[in-house]
Amino acid sequence: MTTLTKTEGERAPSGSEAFLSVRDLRVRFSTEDGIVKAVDGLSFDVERGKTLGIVGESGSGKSVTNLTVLGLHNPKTATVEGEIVLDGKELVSATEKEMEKLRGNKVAMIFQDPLTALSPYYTVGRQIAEPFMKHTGASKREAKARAIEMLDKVGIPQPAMRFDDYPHQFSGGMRQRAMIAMALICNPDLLIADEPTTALDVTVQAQILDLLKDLQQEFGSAIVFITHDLGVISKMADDLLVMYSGRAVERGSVREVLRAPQHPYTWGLLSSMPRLGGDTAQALTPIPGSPPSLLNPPSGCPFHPRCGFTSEVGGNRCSTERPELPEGRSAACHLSGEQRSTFFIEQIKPRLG
Amino acid sequence: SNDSGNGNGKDDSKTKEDAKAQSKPVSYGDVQASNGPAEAVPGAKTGGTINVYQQSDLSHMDPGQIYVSDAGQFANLIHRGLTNFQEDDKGNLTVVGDIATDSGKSSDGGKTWTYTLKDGIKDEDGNVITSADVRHTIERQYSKVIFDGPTYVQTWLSGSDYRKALPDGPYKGKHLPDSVLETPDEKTVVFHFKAPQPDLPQALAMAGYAVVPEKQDTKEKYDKAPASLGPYKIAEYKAGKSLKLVKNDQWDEKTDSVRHQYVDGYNFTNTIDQASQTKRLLADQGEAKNAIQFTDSVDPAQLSTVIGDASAKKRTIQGYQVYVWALSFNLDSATMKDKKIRDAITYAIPNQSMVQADGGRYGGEVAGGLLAPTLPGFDPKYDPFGKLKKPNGDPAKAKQLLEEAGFKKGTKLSYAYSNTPRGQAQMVIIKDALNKLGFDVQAKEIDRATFYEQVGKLKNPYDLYMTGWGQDWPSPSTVITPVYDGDLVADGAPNYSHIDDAKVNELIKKAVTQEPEEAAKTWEEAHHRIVEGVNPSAPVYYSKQLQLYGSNIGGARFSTESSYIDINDLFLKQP
Amino acid sequence: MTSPTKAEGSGPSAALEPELASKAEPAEVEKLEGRSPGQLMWHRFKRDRTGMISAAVVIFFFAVAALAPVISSLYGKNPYTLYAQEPEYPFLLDDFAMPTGSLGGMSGDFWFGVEPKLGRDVFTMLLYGMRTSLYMAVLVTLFSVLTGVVLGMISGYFGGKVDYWLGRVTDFFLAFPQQLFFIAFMPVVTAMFVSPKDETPTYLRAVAIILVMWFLGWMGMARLVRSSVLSLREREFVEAAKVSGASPARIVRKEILPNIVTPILVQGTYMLPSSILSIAFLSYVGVGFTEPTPDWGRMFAIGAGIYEQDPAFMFFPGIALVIFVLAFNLLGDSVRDAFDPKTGR
Amino acid sequence: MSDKLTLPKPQGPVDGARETLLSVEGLTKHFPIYGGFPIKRKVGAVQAVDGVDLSVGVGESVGLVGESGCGKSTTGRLITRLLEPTAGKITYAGQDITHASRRQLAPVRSEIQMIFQDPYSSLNPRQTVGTIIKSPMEVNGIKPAGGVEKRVRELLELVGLNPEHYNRFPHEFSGGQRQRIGVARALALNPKLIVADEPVSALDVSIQAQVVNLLQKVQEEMGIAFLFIAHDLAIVRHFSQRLAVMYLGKVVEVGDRDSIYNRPRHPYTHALLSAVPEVALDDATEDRERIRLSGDVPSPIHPPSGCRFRTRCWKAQDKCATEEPPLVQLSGNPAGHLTACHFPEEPTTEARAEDVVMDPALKALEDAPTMSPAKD
Amino acid sequence: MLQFLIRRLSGAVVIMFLIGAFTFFLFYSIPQDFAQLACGKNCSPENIAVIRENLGLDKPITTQFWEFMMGIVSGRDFPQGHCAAPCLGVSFDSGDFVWDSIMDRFPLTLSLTVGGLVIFLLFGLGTGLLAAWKRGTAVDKIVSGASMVLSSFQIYFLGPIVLGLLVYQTGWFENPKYVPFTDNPGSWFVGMLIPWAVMATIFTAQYTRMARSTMIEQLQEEHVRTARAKGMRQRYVFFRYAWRGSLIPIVTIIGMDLSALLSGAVVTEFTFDLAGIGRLAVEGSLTKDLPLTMGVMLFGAFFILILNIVVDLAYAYIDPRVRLA
Ligand SMILES: Nc1ncnc2c1ncn2[C@@H]1O[C@H](COP(=O)(O)OP(=O)(O)OP(=O)(O)O)[C@@H](O)[C@H]1O
Ligand SMILES: Nc1ncnc2c1ncn2[C@@H]1O[C@H](COP(=O)(O)OP(=O)(O)OP(=O)(O)O)[C@@H](O)[C@H]1O
Ligand SMILES: [Mg+2]
Ligand SMILES: [Mg+2]
Repeated sequence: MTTLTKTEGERAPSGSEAFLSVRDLRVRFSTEDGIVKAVDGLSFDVERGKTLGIVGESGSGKSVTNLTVLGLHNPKTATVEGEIVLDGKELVSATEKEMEKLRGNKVAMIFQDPLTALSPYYTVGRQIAEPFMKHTGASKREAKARAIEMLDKVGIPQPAMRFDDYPHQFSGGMRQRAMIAMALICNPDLLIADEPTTALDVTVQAQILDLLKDLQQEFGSAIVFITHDLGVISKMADDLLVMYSGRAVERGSVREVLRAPQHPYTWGLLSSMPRLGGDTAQALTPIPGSPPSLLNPPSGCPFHPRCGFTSEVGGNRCSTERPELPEGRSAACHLSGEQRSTFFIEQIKPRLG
Repeated sequence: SNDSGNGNGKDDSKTKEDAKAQSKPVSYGDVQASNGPAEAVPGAKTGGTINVYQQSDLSHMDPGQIYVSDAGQFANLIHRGLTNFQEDDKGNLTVVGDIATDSGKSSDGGKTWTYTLKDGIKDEDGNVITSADVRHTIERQYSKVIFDGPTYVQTWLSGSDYRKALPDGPYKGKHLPDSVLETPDEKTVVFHFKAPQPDLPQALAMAGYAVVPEKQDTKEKYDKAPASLGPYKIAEYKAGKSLKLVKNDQWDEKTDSVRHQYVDGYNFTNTIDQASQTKRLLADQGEAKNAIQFTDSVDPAQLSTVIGDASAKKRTIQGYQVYVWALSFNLDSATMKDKKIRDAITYAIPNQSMVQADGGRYGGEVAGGLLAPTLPGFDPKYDPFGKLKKPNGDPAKAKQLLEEAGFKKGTKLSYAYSNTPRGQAQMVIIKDALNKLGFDVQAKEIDRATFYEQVGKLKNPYDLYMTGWGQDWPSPSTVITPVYDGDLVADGAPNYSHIDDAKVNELIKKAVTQEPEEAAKTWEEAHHRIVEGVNPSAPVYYSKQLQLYGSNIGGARFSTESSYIDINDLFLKQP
Repeated sequence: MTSPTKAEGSGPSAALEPELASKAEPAEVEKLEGRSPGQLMWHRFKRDRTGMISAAVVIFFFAVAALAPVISSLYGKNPYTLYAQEPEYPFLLDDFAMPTGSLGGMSGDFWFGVEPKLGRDVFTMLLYGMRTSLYMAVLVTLFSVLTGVVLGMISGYFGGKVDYWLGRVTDFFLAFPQQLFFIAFMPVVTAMFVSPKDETPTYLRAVAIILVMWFLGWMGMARLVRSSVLSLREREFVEAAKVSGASPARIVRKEILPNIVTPILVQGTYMLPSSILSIAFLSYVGVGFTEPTPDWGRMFAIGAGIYEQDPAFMFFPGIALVIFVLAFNLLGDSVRDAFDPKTGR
Repeated sequence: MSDKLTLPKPQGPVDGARETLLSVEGLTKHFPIYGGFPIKRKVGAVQAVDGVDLSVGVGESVGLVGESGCGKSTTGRLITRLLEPTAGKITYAGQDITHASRRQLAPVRSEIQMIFQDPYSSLNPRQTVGTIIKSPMEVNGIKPAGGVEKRVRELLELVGLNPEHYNRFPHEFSGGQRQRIGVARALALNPKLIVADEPVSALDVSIQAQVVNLLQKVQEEMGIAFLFIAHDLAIVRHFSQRLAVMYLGKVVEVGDRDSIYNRPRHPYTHALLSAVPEVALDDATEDRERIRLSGDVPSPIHPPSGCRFRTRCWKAQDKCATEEPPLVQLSGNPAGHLTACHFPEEPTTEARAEDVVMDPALKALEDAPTMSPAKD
Repeated sequence: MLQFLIRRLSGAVVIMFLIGAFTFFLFYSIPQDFAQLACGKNCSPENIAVIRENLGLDKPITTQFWEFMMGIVSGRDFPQGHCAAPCLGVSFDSGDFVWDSIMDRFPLTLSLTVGGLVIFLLFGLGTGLLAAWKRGTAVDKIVSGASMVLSSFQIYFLGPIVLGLLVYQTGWFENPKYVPFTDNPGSWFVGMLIPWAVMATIFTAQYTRMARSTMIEQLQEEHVRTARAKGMRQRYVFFRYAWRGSLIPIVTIIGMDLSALLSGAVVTEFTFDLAGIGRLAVEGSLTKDLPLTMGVMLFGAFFILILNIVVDLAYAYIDPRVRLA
């Protein structure tokens, strides 16, 4: 794990350094049943050459956040507030034209399900070459050459021949590689990978992760990596953001968050996870209860209905007051810092084995 | 002919006059009258093309196959026979020689008829027509090629199984013996009949006996591409769609005492239904100004507009059609056997409503008898059932008659009707009227294509049906004989009521051999006997014709002979 | 790994919000209990004003049709009497057999005027005509839907040879030029069922029309159902039923059928107005109902001929039909929208 | 395949006294491929499962892992008789059910149940939870004391759902809850064996944990045997006492949990284990081997000759192409640990001197900047 | 591909044969005498016999059917002359070769269809796409509303009204008529304009609704989102990615409409007094003209089947996942 140690201790998000900086992002969908606050005051930064991992329960707003960065939400149903600054440029207020220039060029995205995310109607080659032509003005032939090069790079055998294949002629792993090739063809400065390996099995997943890391090294791109799999995160990411109910509840470097998590939700995540070397006799400890409604989120700390530590906080603070997430390594919790480390060390850590 | 006519009409005042003109007897013309050219139409100009609106294609173009009116009207433009009808501006008809020099000379008490051909008669390719062509024309009617046309002359010559006399027609080199049909020289044709045939000149004037030149005869194919002798010839024909006629330069006006060649040609469009024809002619825009209705009439629904619009009304021609609509009783049915019941029904029919269903006062006129106003000797006052006084029927009288007959309420009556809008409307009326008398009317709709086939069956299961019949030429013989002669009751024959009355049969036998004057009296007697003595079918209405033509059409008039627009005198005011 | 949210979205009637709400507030469970997909749909539908209005119009039409005898007896006329021949109404029709007076003879006695030629009452003709049209269409639609559903399900569920042959049968029926077939064979079919002696009873005519339209009407539905079943039978709940030992009949009935109700319903709502139009078309070309059965199609046919002389006669059936078809189409769209949470409005 | 060397019924010696509940011998499923002209005929076959031997003891949980498409689900479906085996024999409780018809199967039906992968698609969206759970009872004519409804409510409670949920529809539940409904349905018939086909792979970690705990609970409390199919090795390890590793329609290695995870012998098992991403919770350096295979599993239509793994194996030799390795107990392995390999790996998962990286693209990338010597 | 074609075409032949047989025997299943129908005013038994022989009705039904079917393959000889290979017999009523009659009418039907198709595709898809592009806006609402209302109209309602307004009342247009394109393209165009317009109005509405809804559906597809994520222009995404996906349902409907129209736009033809295939069919069946009815039926079935195959080919072309089998 080459890059893991480097960032330690120097975690200091500041607008100047960050390549992508999201501030107080709020995304709301108006639906027939009411307003869904899919993202509710989220801030984070990503630096060049670094990977930010985002984990969180299903429906916690991970995908929406990243679609919003690319401006891919539907403006008719979604309202976006806050600030997204990419390399000094504000994106929330950017026009569609400006966004078109960025997408696929400076910022690229890898989607979760490569079968539905690739158009079935056009050849893989064409779909890969398109953004290159569009953003660099390259000719068809140049684009094709470049696309073949990219296919080769992501490990598709005989790329020149596979160029003219359709997505359905590719296996799952190959499709995902094609998606990656498509995302990387313009050497994007920011790569957003939304659960890129969920559809794949472990051996292929491992190949893809290695590939991404190596490509990042080569181009120095920033990566935002979304996943449910903490194992994958620990391999991929430098920094980690834990989301719950549209908000970030914990932030820090991967090492910090995974080894010394401070938020009860993160504890819950970690203890839910079976480990290869773990004790098989011991039952897993899932987080009790179900995810909150985004239509009608719980008052105060959104996690409080499922949290085992509310009684440790004085008064009704957990159910009335929303905990803030300070800058830097932090967690949005009413428990005090000491409380958190003691609880973790005394109650949680032993269970993690 | 069977139902190929549709109702239409005209002003009442004019009807009487028409009836007078249309019921005058025919006279036979001499050489003088038969010589061309025909009398010029005042103000006629030459040039231009007339558009003809038709709702369906002509059934036949081979003259041998032509029997119905639309094709007959058409035949006058391209075909010529031995004789033809000449009509003066008062509607008086004269039979004149067409390609023959006169209307025919009879000898041997009317059993032998001799015709001499005019000089200069050529077909469209310039071949001179000879007596051999006339013989060919008659003989080909014996072959299987011909099955639709009139059979009068053949039957008169060779009897009712005439086909046996010459099974292959002239096509295998055989001919009728000279004792039957003789062509002593190139110009002379002699017919030898077994009985006197005073009507021959009129029969020969039918399109069915127009000449088919031997050289041109293509048998079955001739029906699609006949050769012309008349003023026009076929330039282009699209079956079911359109027909283009152009001038036939081989036609010589000096040989023709009836036809003109004013316009350069005719364009038939055979896909325009009556409603559209009427709308187009009413609107009188563009090409419709040069257009005529040919054998169709004004759409009944639009009569009010046509009559109400003075400028349109000026562009109409009107007259009686040859059809009489009658409610035929199936005399073989048990219920219908009782004359009192037939009379009761006849009294009860609301004739006026029946007319309403076919265009109202302008579509027809309540009928007193079974002979049309177009026949010689028509008596407008003849009204044995009091229909003229009580056009909507006399239910009281009907009920009384039924009582006398010991009628049981709820007796089933099966009424067959053709499934057309008119048929349905009339069915509603008749059902309504008869149900009120206490009948249980079973209205049986018959597909319009098969209506006459079904009711023409001898063993048909129906009690009543509306039928129409029209003359072939202005003689009661062409009505009373086929429709009311008991000897001619057969499957498919037009004696729809199956009347077989000894007295009627006898009168018919007498009349057909009589000279026209006497015959007329015999026919009248037969007519009265049929209506009053037997009552095989209740007279319902005479149908009337109202046709519309474009504002640029000149010379339009009603033809007594065809009961359509007179096709011979038309020209374009501004060619 | 598919995230549950995603899987949810792919379901036909998934409603995310109540689910989440219920989880967050267990206290609300009672309130939300038993909120079936039907109820959800109803909820959605109730909020759709167009849908509600069109539903009201459609119901109105059906109610009027059902109550036609009552209405006409209150109104005091019927569609069969030739009023022009009744002594009370001597001047209904003029010399041309057209209604006297303006607007097709509209009057206090004859609200929508009188019919040309025969002088019947247009208002009651329209009412009774609606019966013919609507009831026939409902029956035709019902039969076609049933046949289509049954054959489609058999074809889709059993696949293989069954599917192949049913597919060919479908092709066969599909390959008939529909309009031509109607015209050519309506008389034939009628003739096949009636002895030539009897009056063809109206019900037989109706049966013939229904039969022909049924035979030529089920294929679309069969195809639709087949394709839905093809994808449904791969769903795991079908395997789950098989594992529990359920028979194919039970699986088709209990597991698959409830899932294709939506497309069937939607397709059905599209079929109904088109059946009405087809029936009207049959009468229009003269092979459907005959006099004196009141029928919209024939009113159209007559009306189209005289729309200049008597526009009212075309107007009433025309407008009634347009309104009904429009309302029904809108209703169909609304039903689909209500069933499908994906369509954003 | 040589029967003598194979031990087809490696009776679980874990508990010593465990009887065999289900045993499968030479189980084969070939899906025919049709083509040809003008008459369609069979032109080939997807050899989805090709001679699998497996056994499950009473109350035992056997894990089945392997790459995507290797035939795990097909095996599961064959055992539950959703598919008709092409060859082989399935014996359940001493009874041959290989080709039993639906009716013949009826008595056994209730004893073998299945839990499906996708918690959404395995529940009929148009049925209420109650209907879903009681359906199997209706089908099998089971009338529990106290009525069906009472039993359903008990089951709901057992799987940790609120009995009030009886009248709700699947879409009103979260993924974890839905999977519980699936479990309740499987339990409704008091089965002795449950085939669980990737029951948790669609769920996110915390929910996954809920479901695994639930399964473990029912297994322990009700003594139900499991065939647990998954590709997450950590979960399988957590849940199953014994484990079979499949590759391209064949079982390549089978054995006890500990012996497979700690002393794997087959190269493919090594590759699988090395690919599992693990959360590094402490600073201990990565001490596991790193193996990266290239490409995808070969097509099951034309599987490689001999050893099926040889095309992606770094140890392959000529012999592998000609001779199919039998599934045998290798020397040094505990009883019940069988491996099908001619050239087995060392029984350890320790990091090796050189990573095995067979993916050319990866290799190229890694070679370029870091020059890490990954050769083979 | 070739295999697919051969298989489907041979299937089509079988279906045509079955339809022919069905039509033929259904026609004979009711008691009616074609010879008597065909004979006119003087139906003497002799004449009927002649007609019966002329029409070949004296032969057994199966022979008649066989000869008819063989005529399609190898032609037949009639008194009128030789009827070349796709011989559909001779009309009972007019005595014309049915094939010739059909070919004579077909140019009109084709003009009507193609012209109408062009108009309603252009307008229908155009407005549909516009509505989808501007979905939710006033434009969308107007377009959808109008199309909904228009699609509820019928040709036999709209046709007379349009004719009345544009032709009879104002005289702005000539009556619709067919002039062969080869004769005079100008008059051809002018003559067909009103039928096209009326036909297109009703069809357009259907296509508008269709195009709009499938496009909106497609725009929600994930691969369309991917295309946007690549920075492709919105128009490009709309017309390449979403459009391509909408094609399948659209092509399906086009295929159905096209085959229906080619096998005879009965109502349109009657409304505008045009003589096309539809009119021919109606004439044939009203006059119980068996060969004509058979011919037109088979001709129509031919289009339906061929277009089905074409549509399937189009599927494979549009969507590479579709395999032809
Ligand atoms: N277009 C939309 N309209 C309404 N609600 C939406 C829309 N898109 C997303 N949401 C809601 O926003 C919330 C966040 O969704 P998001 O896709 O970001 O979750 P996620 O964290 O990516 O979950 P997963 O891990 O399952 O992918 C969800 O509750 C979702 O239902
Ligand atoms: N009905 C079928 N017809 C043809 N081939 C099939 C069928 N079902 C499965 N297969 C093929 O059999 C092989 C094994 O499939 P199976 O579903 O058993 O794999 P799996 O191990 O469960 O994979 P996964 O982990 O992706 O679920 C695959 O190549 C698959 O394509
Ligand atoms: Mg997501
Ligand atoms: Mg599987």
